Amino acid sequence: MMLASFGAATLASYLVVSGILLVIGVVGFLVRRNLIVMFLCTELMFQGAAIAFVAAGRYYLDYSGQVMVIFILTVAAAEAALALALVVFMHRQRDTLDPDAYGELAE
Amino acid sequence: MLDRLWFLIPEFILLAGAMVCAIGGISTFAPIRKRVGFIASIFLVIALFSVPYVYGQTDYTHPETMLPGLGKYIKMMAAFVGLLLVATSGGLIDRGYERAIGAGKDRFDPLRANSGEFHALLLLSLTGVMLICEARDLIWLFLALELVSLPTYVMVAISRWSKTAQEAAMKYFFLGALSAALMLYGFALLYVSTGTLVLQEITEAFSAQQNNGGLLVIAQVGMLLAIFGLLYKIAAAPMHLYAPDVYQGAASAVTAFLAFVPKTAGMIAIILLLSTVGWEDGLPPAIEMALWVVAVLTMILGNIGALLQRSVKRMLGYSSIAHSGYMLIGVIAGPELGLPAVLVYLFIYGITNTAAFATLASLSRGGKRVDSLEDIAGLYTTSPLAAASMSVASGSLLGIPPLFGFWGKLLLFAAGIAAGQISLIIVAAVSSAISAWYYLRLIGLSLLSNPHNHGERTKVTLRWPLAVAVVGACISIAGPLVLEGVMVDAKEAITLPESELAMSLPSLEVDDERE
Amino acid sequence: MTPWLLLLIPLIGAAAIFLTKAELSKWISLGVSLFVFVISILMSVQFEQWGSMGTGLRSETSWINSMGLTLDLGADSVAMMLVLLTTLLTPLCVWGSFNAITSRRKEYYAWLLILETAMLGVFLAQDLILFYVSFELTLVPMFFLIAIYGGKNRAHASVKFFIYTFAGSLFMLAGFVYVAWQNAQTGAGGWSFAIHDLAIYASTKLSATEQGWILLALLAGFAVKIPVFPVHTWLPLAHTEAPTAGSVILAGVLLKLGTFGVYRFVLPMVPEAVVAWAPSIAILGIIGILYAALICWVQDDVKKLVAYSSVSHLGFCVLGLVALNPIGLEGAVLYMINHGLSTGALFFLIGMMYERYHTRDMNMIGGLAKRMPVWSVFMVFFVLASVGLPGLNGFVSEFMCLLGTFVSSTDAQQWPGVLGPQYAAVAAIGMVLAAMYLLIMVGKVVFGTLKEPDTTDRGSLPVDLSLREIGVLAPLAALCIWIGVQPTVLTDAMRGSVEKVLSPYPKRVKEHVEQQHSESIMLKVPESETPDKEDHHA
Amino acid sequence: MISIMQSIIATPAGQIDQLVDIVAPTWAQFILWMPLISLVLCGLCAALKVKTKAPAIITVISLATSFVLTLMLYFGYEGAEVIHIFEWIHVHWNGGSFISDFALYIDKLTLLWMLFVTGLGTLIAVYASEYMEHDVGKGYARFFAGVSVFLFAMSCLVMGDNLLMLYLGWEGVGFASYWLIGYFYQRPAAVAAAKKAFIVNRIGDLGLALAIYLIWSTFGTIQYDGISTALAAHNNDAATFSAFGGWTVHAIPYLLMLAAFGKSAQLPLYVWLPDAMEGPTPVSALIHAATMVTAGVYLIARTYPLFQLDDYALPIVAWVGGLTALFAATIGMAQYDIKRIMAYSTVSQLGYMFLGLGVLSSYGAAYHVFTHAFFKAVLFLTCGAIMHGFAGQLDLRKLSGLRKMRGWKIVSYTMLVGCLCLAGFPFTSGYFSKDAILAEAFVTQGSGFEILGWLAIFTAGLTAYYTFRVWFRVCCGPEYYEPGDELHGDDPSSFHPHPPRVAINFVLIAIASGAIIAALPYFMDNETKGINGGWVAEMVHDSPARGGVPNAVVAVVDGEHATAHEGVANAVVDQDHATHGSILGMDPHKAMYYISGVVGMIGLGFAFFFHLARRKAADSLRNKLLASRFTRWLPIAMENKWYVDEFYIAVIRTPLWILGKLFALIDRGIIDGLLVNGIAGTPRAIAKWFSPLHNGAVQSYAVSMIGGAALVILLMMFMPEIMSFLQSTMIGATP
Repeated sequence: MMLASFGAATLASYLVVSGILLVIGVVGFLVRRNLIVMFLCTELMFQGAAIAFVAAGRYYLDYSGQVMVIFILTVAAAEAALALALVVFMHRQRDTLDPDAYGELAE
Repeated sequence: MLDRLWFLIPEFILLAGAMVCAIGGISTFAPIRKRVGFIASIFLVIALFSVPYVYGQTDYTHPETMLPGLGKYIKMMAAFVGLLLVATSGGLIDRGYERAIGAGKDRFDPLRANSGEFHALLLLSLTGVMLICEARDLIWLFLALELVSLPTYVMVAISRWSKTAQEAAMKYFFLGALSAALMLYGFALLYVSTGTLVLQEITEAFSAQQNNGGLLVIAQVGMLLAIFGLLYKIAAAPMHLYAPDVYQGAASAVTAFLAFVPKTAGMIAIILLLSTVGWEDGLPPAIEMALWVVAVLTMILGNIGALLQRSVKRMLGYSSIAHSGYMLIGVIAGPELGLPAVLVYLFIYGITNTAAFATLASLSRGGKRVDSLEDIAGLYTTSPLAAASMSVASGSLLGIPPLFGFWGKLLLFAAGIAAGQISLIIVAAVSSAISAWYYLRLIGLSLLSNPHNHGERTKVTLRWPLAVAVVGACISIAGPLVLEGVMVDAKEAITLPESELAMSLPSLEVDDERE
Repeated sequence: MTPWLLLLIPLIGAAAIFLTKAELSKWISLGVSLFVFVISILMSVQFEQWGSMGTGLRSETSWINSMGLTLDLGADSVAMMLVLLTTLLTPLCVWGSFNAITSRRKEYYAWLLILETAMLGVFLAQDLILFYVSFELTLVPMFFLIAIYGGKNRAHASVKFFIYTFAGSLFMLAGFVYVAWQNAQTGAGGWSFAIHDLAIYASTKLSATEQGWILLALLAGFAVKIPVFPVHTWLPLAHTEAPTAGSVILAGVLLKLGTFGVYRFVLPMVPEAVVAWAPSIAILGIIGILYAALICWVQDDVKKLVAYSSVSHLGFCVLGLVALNPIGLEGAVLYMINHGLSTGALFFLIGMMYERYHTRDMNMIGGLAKRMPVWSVFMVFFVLASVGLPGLNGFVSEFMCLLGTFVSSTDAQQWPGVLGPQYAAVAAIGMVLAAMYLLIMVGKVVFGTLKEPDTTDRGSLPVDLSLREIGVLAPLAALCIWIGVQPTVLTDAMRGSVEKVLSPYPKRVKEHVEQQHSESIMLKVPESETPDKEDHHA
Repeated sequence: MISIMQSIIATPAGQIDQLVDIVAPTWAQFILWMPLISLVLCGLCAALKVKTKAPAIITVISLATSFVLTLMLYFGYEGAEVIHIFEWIHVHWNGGSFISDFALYIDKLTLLWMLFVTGLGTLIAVYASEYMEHDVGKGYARFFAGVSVFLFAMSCLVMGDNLLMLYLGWEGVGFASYWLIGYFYQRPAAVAAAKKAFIVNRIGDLGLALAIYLIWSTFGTIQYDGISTALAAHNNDAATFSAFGGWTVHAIPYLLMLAAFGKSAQLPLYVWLPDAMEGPTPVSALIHAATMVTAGVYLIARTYPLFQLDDYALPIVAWVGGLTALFAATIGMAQYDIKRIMAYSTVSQLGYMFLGLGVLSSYGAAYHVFTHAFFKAVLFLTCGAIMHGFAGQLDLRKLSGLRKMRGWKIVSYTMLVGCLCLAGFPFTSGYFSKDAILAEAFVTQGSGFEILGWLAIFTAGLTAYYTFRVWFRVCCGPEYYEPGDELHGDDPSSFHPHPPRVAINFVLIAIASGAIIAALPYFMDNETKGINGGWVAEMVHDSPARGGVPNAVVAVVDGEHATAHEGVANAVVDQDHATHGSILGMDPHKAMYYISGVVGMIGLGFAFFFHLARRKAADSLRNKLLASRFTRWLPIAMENKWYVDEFYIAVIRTPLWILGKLFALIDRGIIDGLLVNGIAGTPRAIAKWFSPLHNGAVQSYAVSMIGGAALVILLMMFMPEIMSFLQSTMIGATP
């Protein structure tokens, strides 16, 4: 298998960064009290994955990783559109974007 | 390339259908607008009949996907159940709006009409399911999965103009995005660990890793993350929490859709992913254990959760969780018996579950859609047909022989036992027994108890969903007659490309020797 | 004649009921069930396997080849008898319900007919899955019969009945599938669910541990159905709440599905485990006999009393089943039939009383002999049959079960068993208790000073039994006497099948005894080497 | 009828032989079928609501036919034979069989019993046709159907060729007894008595059933023939029966004993018989005095060889019999209801019979059965006539001087005949039969048999006392009566006793004559050489019970009894068995004539003094006893039947009932409530724990999802480490 010139340590550092992004995204999603910020956190997670793809693609000298990133960005954009529409809906409903305000469906 | 496109003909048909629907839905010509559902069905029928033709052609060779036979089965199933689902949502969208226009109280405004986009999205989502089968690599898989889920978020939101629907859509979307991110990160780790996105090549990389002392940790974590992300789609524990809320919030027709389409997509995706590590020597222990835990939790939490519910849709939401748990038994059991059983089960479950939700969709009480158990009490007095189909569907979901649901469960049982998963089978048996309690409640309320005295009687107001319910009930009863055929198809769908594997494995060994 | 007739005609009848007017439904179902009865009589006349061990009435239909599922039907002599019992009781139940059912008549009679199909399916199935399907299918009509037409607490009773038996039988299914899978894995033929093949396979190839687990799994299904103490509590509830015909079918046939299952599956499939577990099963049976009998004594509700008496009576049947000798097993099979006749008739009688007085409380009614002499004669008659008065049917089977248990000792020459005199002696106390509670019941309800509820609404019923009601009871009474006097006809007819079922046992018991013997020696002399326990599986 | 009776006994058998010989003995089955036919016809009468005496006529005719057939069988008798009727329970399998056919075994023991069963049955049916006439149309058919059932069952019991057939009859007579005791089904006491009779008998039946199992597993057959063959093959040696380790042979007699004690109302199971007097009097006479209650004696006589296999079986029978005789006599002394007195006297006399069996005088027992059947029947029937005439009055304090009243003479004097026999007045039938037993108690050497003998003699004195207490009170003295409570709406002041008419009187005379004539067989010559003891002994001789016949040629005795008697010709003296007991140094057989005669006279004398000459003395004696603190218990206990019923209720019935209640509670509370519903409720309970998880908040869902996923993934990734950690701790824990 063909491997890139930069060493494994470097790949690991990219992965660490991507992992950190993921974790930040998760934590942000869990603790922030605003729907928009929460959505942005998921975007952050997506980007964490994207970094991993790019780094690994470079590592393996395989372009498919970068292709993947393009698609990730596209999908993220689509999701963003959807998210904003929903957020508008929600805001119209309760005048707030605090996710805890929307607990009508529960046990 | 042409080969590849040839096998995508059903998807193209649906795509075309989606466009026609989207355009037709904003036509100012009311008859077309009102018949968007009919148009969508036509395209679904065409797609359904195109599948055997497409796969029957010998001029084209099927691309090297993990499970080349999968497409035929899944596409037919998706098209068939999709047909039922379209009929279920018949008359749902824009009903009040169209009536107001018809009465001259309102004026047509393309921005306010949703019917067209609803059906377009529905077809798109089904297209996504079909595309998953053809996935050769993770990019395709990811895109197809997103194609399945993104429309569903919108469908939930526009299914009815109510706060709960929007809330459901919000929950569904946000948690969906979260889980999609997890899955994507899992894909990324898989890529990191193998250096390729093509599933076949991942398989080879994994078998090389296996030969060198086991899968890399990063590969295992990636696989688990991807699977957990997908568990959201199939509503399995611990990613199941959204399901009751969303199922309750969305309109019944959409709930039926949610309970089948994303579930199928997720299940196939999980199967595809797992087929890269293979069941030949058993799944890697970490993955198998994780799936075991998930299956057990899903069966138990799903079934006991349903016990407390007062809302039928919520109850069926939990039941849908439990069914994912049953299907995971088949996933753990592997390709010989387990995966065909999962495919058969998906089909059976899709029909019976649709029948159950379709019954609900057809009913209304005092102008409102029914939801609580109270609403369906004494249903037999006003609509014996609805009560009967509700009962048959519940019985089938419970797995009372000889209804269709039983056979699915039997196949899963057999697969589980053959895989030595006795403990899983015991859990499944116990939780099935628990599930009897709430399914019997559905049966009992609709067929046996007296209607509540206060308020209006529940009545059938929509005919199409009722027709779907009856058709579903009939299939549940008569299904065993065609079971053999379904089983054979499912078996064919899961046939691994042994020749290719056999060819690729020795070459690896040869490589090793050379080095 | 193909056995499919038996299964399909009631179904067609049920469909016909749905398509016609409600007034006609009872006549249609009576006609259909009588027709089925006549057919079954004709079949039993042509049945060539009376007395021999083979399976007659065969019909082979392949179905799902990839799983080896078939729709094979057939009946050995024991199954044929139970088929006759079923086809006899169904028209009687239909006829007996003419007055009792006033609302939702179509469904009622349709469910009865579907129930008949399901019950016959259980007895006729030659394929495990077909058996299971029929076994479970009986739950559904019964569930509806209880839940729609039952008493006050019917919802609880029906759900409990359903879930209890459903849960048990799921384990049974797991056991079946396990056997089939083992067979598919090691046998040459791939998947097969043929009862005959699997019994041979399981009894010869599976290890003792596996057999033990399978036994437990199967018993989980059958013990609930029989019902054996301590999984019996659904029965009194279901009986009390069920409509008359439901109780009759429940006592008459449905409980027999459990004992038939033991006869059909447990005994032939897992002999080694049966030998090891028989004492425990027998002890449960005995506890059931005495425990339920004492509970009967303190009941105020007549129907509950008879329901508990079923638990007690079937304890004898269980004893006969695990006695592992022909006399015990023949007694047990005979018991299935006899209990169906006499207890079924008792439920009819209680139903007839209930239709007139709308109560079953022994404190509210008494001395009915004054008011309803004919009813009283039948009541006393069937109570005596149930008590086991010689000359009537109950005696013969009870006697044979106990005798079988009694001689089922390890040192018996021809048919060694693992029970013995002590089991029979304790169980026989049940005879005294049965006399006690049933006669106390008769003493209160039939005899004594006349006591009736203040308001009695007989509807269109006469004070004493109508000709229709006599017509329902008379065939049962005649059969009670006939079996009491000529049990040999039945025992001769079932002999071949019974001996076939028991054929592996003498050897197994001897091995079991030797093994225990060697284990006890081992305990004394710890130095000696463990003998190869597995060698007899080869 | 009397002439027929006489001719049976007097005519040499050979004369009628030729008449009977022509017919094959298969017609003997009609002895059984006739009552059954009568049952069916009576049932028809009931169904058709016949308002005449037709049921009685049918029954009498069919029973008489049975009797005639029995006579024909007797005269045609040439040796024991089996008459096969049809297969009943006939189970045979590879390597074994259980055969219990519907077949008759005719030997002389059978005939002895059948003669008085069918004979008395016929007569009592005639009696009942008048006695029950007030019920014509209502219960008449039911009554005679019951009598027919009884006769059928009794015939099965006596004539059956195997133990299961005996069991059929055994339970059958129990059922008939239930039917007839409960005849007045609206009277709670009658219903309770019927129930009690059946249930107490069931305890005995349990013993019989277990005995049958044991016999079958020991001997491989339950046919009498087969058993005796097996016994002969084993030389009557208990040690050679090895089934189940050999204990079965010793257990059989005790189980049979239980059965016999139940049916024949011996300690401790006698309690049902006095209560059974709730039935119509003909029933008491037929079933509860003459025939059914002697079934226990028949059973032991029939299985006598089995009893001799165990050393203690017969002595226990003797002791139970002797003690029952005494015990019941003490109760009988203190009762006021004449029918109950007769009931206790029946229990007491049955005790004598068992004593006789126990002391190896099966001949004496059989003879006493025979005589007792007649004299007790007549006593009961006279009681019934009195009850019938005085509107149910049975209290001996409220009746007096009956023999002086118009129309009551026959009743009084037939009663006197019965009393004399029962009291053992010299040269009556009861005198001879009782002596045969009493003497044998001294002759046979056994555990405390001598004490038992003296007890029995004392009891004989008590018997004479209470018997004549009744007669002197009721039939002698000044004329006085009070009507009973069954006035049928008549005014008590205008009450007139209605004396019995033809049918009753005829039957009374017939049976009383029978009671007198029953002494004759004692003097009849024996056809069989080598035995003495008259006709009855000869009847017993040709049966398994011959072991207990005095001077039997083939003595199947285990060494206790002497086969030789002094002064008897043709005795085959077996020197080994020549130990012969004595009473006060005299030959018991001779001395007993005097001793029992004297004792009987003393009892009679006491009765005369207290109940005829100075009736107030009896009351003052009772008062004196009651006044003293130390003796007060005696009359109270005796009048209250020693509180045995109360004891049983307290010790057996109540605890069992409480247990039943307890079990019902356990069933509802613990098994159904705690276990079943508890288990069924567990999922809901767990679901409630998990319910807060679904609180509707997106972020809390996300926490659970992510947390759950992370937990599972981490667990899986560190699984090897966790496992090894667990393993190390486990290993560390174990030394």
